[in-house]
Amino acid sequence: MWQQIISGLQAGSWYSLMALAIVLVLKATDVPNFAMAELGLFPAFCTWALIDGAQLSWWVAVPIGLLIGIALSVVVERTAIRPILAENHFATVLMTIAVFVVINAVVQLVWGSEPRKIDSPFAGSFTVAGQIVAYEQLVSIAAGLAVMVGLILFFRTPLGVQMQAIAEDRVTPRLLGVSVTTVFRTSWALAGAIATIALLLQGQASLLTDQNGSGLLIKGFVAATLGGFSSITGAFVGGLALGVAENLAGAYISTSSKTAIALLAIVVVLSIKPQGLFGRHQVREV
Amino acid sequence: MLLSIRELTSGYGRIPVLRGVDLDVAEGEIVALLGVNGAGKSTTLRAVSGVLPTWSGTVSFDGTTLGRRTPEARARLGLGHVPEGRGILSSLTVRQNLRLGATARGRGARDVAQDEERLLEVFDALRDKLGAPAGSLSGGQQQMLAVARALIGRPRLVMVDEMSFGLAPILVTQLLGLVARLRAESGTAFLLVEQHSAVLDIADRAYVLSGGAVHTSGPAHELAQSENLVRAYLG
Amino acid sequence: MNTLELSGIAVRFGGNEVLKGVDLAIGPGFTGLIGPNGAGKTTVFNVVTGYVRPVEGTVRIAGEPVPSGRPAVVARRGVRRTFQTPRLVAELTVEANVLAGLDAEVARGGGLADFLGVSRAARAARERVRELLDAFGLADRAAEPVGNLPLGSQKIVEVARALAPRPRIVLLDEPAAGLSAADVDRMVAPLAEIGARDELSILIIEHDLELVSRLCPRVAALHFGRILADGTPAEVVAHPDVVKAYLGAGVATVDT
Amino acid sequence: MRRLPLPAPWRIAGAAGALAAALVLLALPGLVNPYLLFQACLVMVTATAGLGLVLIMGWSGQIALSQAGFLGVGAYATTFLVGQGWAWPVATLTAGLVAALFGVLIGLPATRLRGFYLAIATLAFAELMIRVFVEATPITGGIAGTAVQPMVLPGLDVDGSRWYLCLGVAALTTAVVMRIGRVGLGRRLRVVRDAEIAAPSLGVSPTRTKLLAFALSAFIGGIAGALYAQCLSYLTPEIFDMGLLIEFLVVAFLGGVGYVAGPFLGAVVVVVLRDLLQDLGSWQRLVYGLILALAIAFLPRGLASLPARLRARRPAPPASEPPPVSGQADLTGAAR
Amino acid sequence: AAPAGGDAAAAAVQGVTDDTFTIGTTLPLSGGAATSGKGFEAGLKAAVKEINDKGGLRGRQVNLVVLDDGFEAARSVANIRRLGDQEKVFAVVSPAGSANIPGSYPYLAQKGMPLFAPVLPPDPKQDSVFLLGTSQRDQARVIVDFLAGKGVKKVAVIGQDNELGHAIRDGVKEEAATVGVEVVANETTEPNSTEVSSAVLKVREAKPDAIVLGTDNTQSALIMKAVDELGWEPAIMGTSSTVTTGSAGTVGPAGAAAKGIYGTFISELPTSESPEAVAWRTVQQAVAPDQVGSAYALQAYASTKIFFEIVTRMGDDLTWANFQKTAESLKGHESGIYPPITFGPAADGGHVGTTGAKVAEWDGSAWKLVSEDWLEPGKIVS
Ligand SMILES: Nc1ncnc2c1ncn2[C@@H]1O[C@H](COP(=O)(O)OP(=O)(O)OP(=O)(O)O)[C@@H](O)[C@H]1O
Ligand SMILES: Nc1ncnc2c1ncn2[C@@H]1O[C@H](COP(=O)(O)OP(=O)(O)OP(=O)(O)O)[C@@H](O)[C@H]1O
Ligand SMILES: [Mg+2]
Ligand SMILES: [Mg+2]
Repeated sequence: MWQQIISGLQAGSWYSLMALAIVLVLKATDVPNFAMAELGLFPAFCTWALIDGAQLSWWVAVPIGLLIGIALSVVVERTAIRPILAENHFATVLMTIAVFVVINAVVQLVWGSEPRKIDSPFAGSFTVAGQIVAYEQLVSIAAGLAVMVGLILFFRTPLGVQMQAIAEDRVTPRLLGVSVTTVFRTSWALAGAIATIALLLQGQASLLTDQNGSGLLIKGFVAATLGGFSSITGAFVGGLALGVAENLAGAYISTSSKTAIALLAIVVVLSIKPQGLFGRHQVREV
Repeated sequence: MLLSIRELTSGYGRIPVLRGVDLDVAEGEIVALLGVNGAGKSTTLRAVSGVLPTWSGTVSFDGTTLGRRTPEARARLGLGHVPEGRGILSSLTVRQNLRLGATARGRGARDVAQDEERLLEVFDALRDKLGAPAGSLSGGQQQMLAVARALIGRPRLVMVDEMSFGLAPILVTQLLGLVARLRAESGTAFLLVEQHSAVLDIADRAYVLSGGAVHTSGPAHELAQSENLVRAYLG
Repeated sequence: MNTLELSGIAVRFGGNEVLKGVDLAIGPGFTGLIGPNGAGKTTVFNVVTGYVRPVEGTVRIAGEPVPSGRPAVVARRGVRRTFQTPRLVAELTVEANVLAGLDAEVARGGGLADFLGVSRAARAARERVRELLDAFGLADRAAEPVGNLPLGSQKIVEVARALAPRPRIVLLDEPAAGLSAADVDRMVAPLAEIGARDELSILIIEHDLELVSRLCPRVAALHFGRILADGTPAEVVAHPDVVKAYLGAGVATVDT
Repeated sequence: MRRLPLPAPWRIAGAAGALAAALVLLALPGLVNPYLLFQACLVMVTATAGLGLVLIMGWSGQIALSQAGFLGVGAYATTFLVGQGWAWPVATLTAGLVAALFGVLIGLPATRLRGFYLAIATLAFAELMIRVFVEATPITGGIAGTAVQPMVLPGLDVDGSRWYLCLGVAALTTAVVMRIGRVGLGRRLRVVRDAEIAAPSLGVSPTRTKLLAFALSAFIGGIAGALYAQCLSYLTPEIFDMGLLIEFLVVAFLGGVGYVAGPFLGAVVVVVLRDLLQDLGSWQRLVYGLILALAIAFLPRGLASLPARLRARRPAPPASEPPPVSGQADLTGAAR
Repeated sequence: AAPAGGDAAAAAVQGVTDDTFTIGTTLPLSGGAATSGKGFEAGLKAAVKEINDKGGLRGRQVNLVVLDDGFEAARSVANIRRLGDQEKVFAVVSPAGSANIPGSYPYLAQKGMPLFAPVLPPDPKQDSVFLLGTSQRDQARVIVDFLAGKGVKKVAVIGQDNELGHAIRDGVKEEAATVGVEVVANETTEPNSTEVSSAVLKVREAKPDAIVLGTDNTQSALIMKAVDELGWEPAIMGTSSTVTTGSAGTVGPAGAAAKGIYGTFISELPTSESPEAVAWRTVQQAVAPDQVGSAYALQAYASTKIFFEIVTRMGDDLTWANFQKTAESLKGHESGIYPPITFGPAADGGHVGTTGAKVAEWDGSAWKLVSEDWLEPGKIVS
């Protein structure tokens, strides 16, 4: 069982990271970003190309990959999202779907559909109490934790508060001097970096394919929901819970229904706590 | 002139609302903007703060022509706007709302804390609620928060859209007193859209807007004498 | 006879006791409810209309207790309200927004009949709406999306929507806030007339004391969740606690 | 769709145009090859499913990502019932009702959930439905799938029958949905969307209205599913996965949520685009994505908003960032 | 140009003119299965180039229409209709996407147009459908026979939750029962997911001697890696669709973890030195050099060549009826790439071309044949 929990935590931390990226964009721009995972997929492939093709060291390639992730997100935000942000939500959602299609198509055109292996310095494993733990697993979980703590601190800063303000109302904060440009750019840049981390971790622990994004995206959304969309801690815990729940469901009930069971669990959680596990209660409206 | 509006036209989508508004606010002046519903008062403020585009005409603030500057750029120049409907960010706490107001001028944390303290002396009802989500405040409390939030940024001109909206008489008196005091202490100018007659007690001058253009203007005490005007526009 | 009776209503939000035993009974005609900001006036409305469940006390409509926390049930018993900030459908026309006040009745008259265009209730509803829009001077903007109207007019639309189904009890939450004197008149005159004609019991929260004394023969003042004074406008306004907590120095400007 | 009153000559031209379009549609089997006719059927089916989305997402503001699941329910149920010897129309209506029942079932949590929470719950439902399709082998044939018996109208061949069925159902659904938009129910849906708080004070129960919206859109989805089965001839659970859902979202959003014409425009564009882009080989997905992005950039409210947009051309320069428009369903209501 | 021939029967023929002959296919060129789609496309193109360079199909230049279906059911159904009604091809050759293909059977039956060598659906027993390439189920049976021959007593299956996984699972179950091997675990993974650990961990608890894979290339590689990381060493074996196709789709990314795994080949190895395979590599090199190692390409090439062979044998009667007749006359046809092909209709209808497979082992750098002969299911080899 511990073995299942450990690998559940590993997958869960990828879900968590994706959920954090989603929540970040949502908190600032109020956009459910269907392209979030692809924004990490492309830089992850670039990183692979740098390591495998250009023979760069992992330690050099990954920072470059992160920069590419940031740049890509910023460009997408500026060119595709911001011009239509004033319109209704449906337009922005559809735009993120379009961006998803475009990036995925580019990845397929450039790299094809074959799975790729990212060579990371964290190969190998050790044994504790009869359980085999891969270093890769520790790296994933630690990275998730670090990003979560970083974001919690970030949201306490004035810029973090401005982000939440803009998410709620796109006009009033501007009257107070909040720059939407800065807020949007920062949040997308951060989210792009986080998504890149998620895809890289997943890619190097398993394999990198052009399909990795879509699977992770759904899990990220589910994790964010489970945790209560507005909460950073919630998104993180939601991801871990989802990963572990899936694996345990696979172990004890049936591997063919593990996602179904995890989803059922979510429906149940939401029926009891409509704001997710960590969601704040709706404030008065009347 | 701190704010000077010339021949301003603007509107929503394709629908024109302002048809050439001329209006001035001098440094340290309190100006009242009156008019029936739909006269275009809120629209004027929105065009000045940049929420609505200027179709034609000019708006200049402290000698700078505002043109197509963004609302946040205008706010940084020292132009405050408490919008109609208050614009309280209900998911943030009362304190976060308040401090957000300090964004515009980028002032030091100590200054902001001092100002916060001073404002809380006036808006005492907010003190207990600083940590609460702003959405849980009563209507009047939200109004106080909106005004306080604009003032904490120490703007040079504050435009307030219906400050007395939903406030108990005692608070209206207090707030108008505060406006007069702030002007006296720090030379802040005010452009007040009001329905409440007491506004003419503290205003230097007043404009009456009608059908998207200025209908009458003059010193506030003179307009206050006009029985008809007060009956028509003020409660 | 009293159409609406509140007895011993207490409300708590978290640790915050917002209403501490409110007793209030109103009959046909206008009754004013005043009080400082945060006194709990809106909360009283919320309790009556079922939006907030009191921890103690009962609400009776025409002598019958109403279940708490069931706003739709209360509405069907003939209670309508407006909101401190208008809650309209911006995209729908003025006419459709007022019609929405009658949709529950139209639905009761048969959804299928309405769908097929043969509903008598639906026809009557359109008739009634036209009448109301005329009365409130909104007829010329009837076909415009309500979101295009200035806030003041939106408030009037909301009042019309509340009156549409000829309710027994109407609760108006600061209907005149933000209205210029001329617009107040535009709203108040038809309101007074319809109120009298339909024998409505109208409870009105308002900070505009001039308006309150004009409309309401009786006023209750709420302070910190308790009824502080209850009587004619003159009596209430003269009450020293009301002066202290609510009116302040500005009291002189109120003529009674 | 709201219409400004048109001057008389325009009206006549409009009516003539509509009549001509109707005639072309009726005569379509004689005008195009069977493949194009088949594509036209797909357009009608997709648009019909999209009409369900107009109702639930556009009007009632509920983000329901379960439409693909409802299609599956309708498709499998009809196929199964026809296999049991039921007449096709009866089977289809029953399948619609079954889908509506599922709609109410998934609508139940919806009465408590908002925004994203609802989206995810409904998505979970759609995934669970796929599980059910896989497991319910006696009815669905499981993973291996099940063949669909073609419905043939008297005097017509298979292709012609399919077309008239799809066309007829799409037309009927359009009429019904348009009518709903104009009567009390349409208003109630929008009240629940934009002023949910106020709804109960008007005697309108948000719960019941939402459930009704779910039931109706699921019913429409179920019927669309029965027709989709006719197009596909063979059903496997994978057909009703995320991909189909995304397709519906694209069709609905691209066409313009809230416009009855929206799903039709969206469906035509998506189906035709796919067909035209075939020549581009492996570049087609990229081009498809780019075209989609450009379409949204220029017509953010959907293709159906084009006439309104042309009418609304105004001389004044646009604001650098105009304030957001209210009155649209809030996808992230829960976040606030 | 006018349709070939002059009599009434020939008037129904489509896709054939005096100097051209048109065939078409639908493939997943985008989406999750694009690797296979691209491989098939390359192989088809190679066969077409080869025949056109030799002067065409009995003097007619062959046109190939390739449509992308993104591995989506509705698109694949639409594509086959487009090929039949708009592109007017003579036949659909070597399309991929087993789960999507059955949606076209009623259409094909009604029209009579041949569907030649679709990728490994179960036998539909349709007059116009010709299966080529040993089915997943038969391959799974060969696998169990092979493992039993090696002394394996307990096997486990990890299969995807789709047609592929189910076909292999069924084959294993069927054969295990007859040869007395116990199926100790049967776990499922989700298509397009990289999460395989829970299935692997669960299978390990059952302590099988061997694992049979019913998963796509990526997941198969992931499973090999996961097993390797646990320091566990069961025999691992998969089919053409799970481990042995793709240029390096499975064994490449699995790296060292793939060493020692077994797989079935339904055609000769892409590296085979048989003259036909050498010929393929030459033309493939000219058409799409990156696909020279792909078994997908080799299979599509071989299928298309056999299709051309049948058409050549048809003589001047280029009707669909004659196509069926000529195809059915193939008995033990040696293609040099596939096992002997017999399309003769079985008693209950249907055209299954081949049933055998070869077993190979990955030695860390290349596939090495373990069996030189084609192994038929139902025969234990030792
Ligand atoms: N968002 C909008 N879209 C279209 N028209 C609008 C919009 N907001 C206001 N208007 C129109 O602009 C005109 C002026 O409105 P404005 O809000 O400026 O009036 P106001 O003087 O502030 O009135 P009030 O006292 O009610 O606040 C009105 O006729 C109104 O219908
Ligand atoms: N849902 C809630 N959660 C927490 N506190 C609440 C809630 N609703 C009301 N309150 C608190 O209850 C008190 C009374 O609120 P209420 O809205 O009834 O005041 P009011 O008399 O209507 O004031 P105003 O004149 O400003 O509208 C306020 O302090 C408010 O903050
Ligand atoms: Mg205004
Ligand atoms: Mg109140």
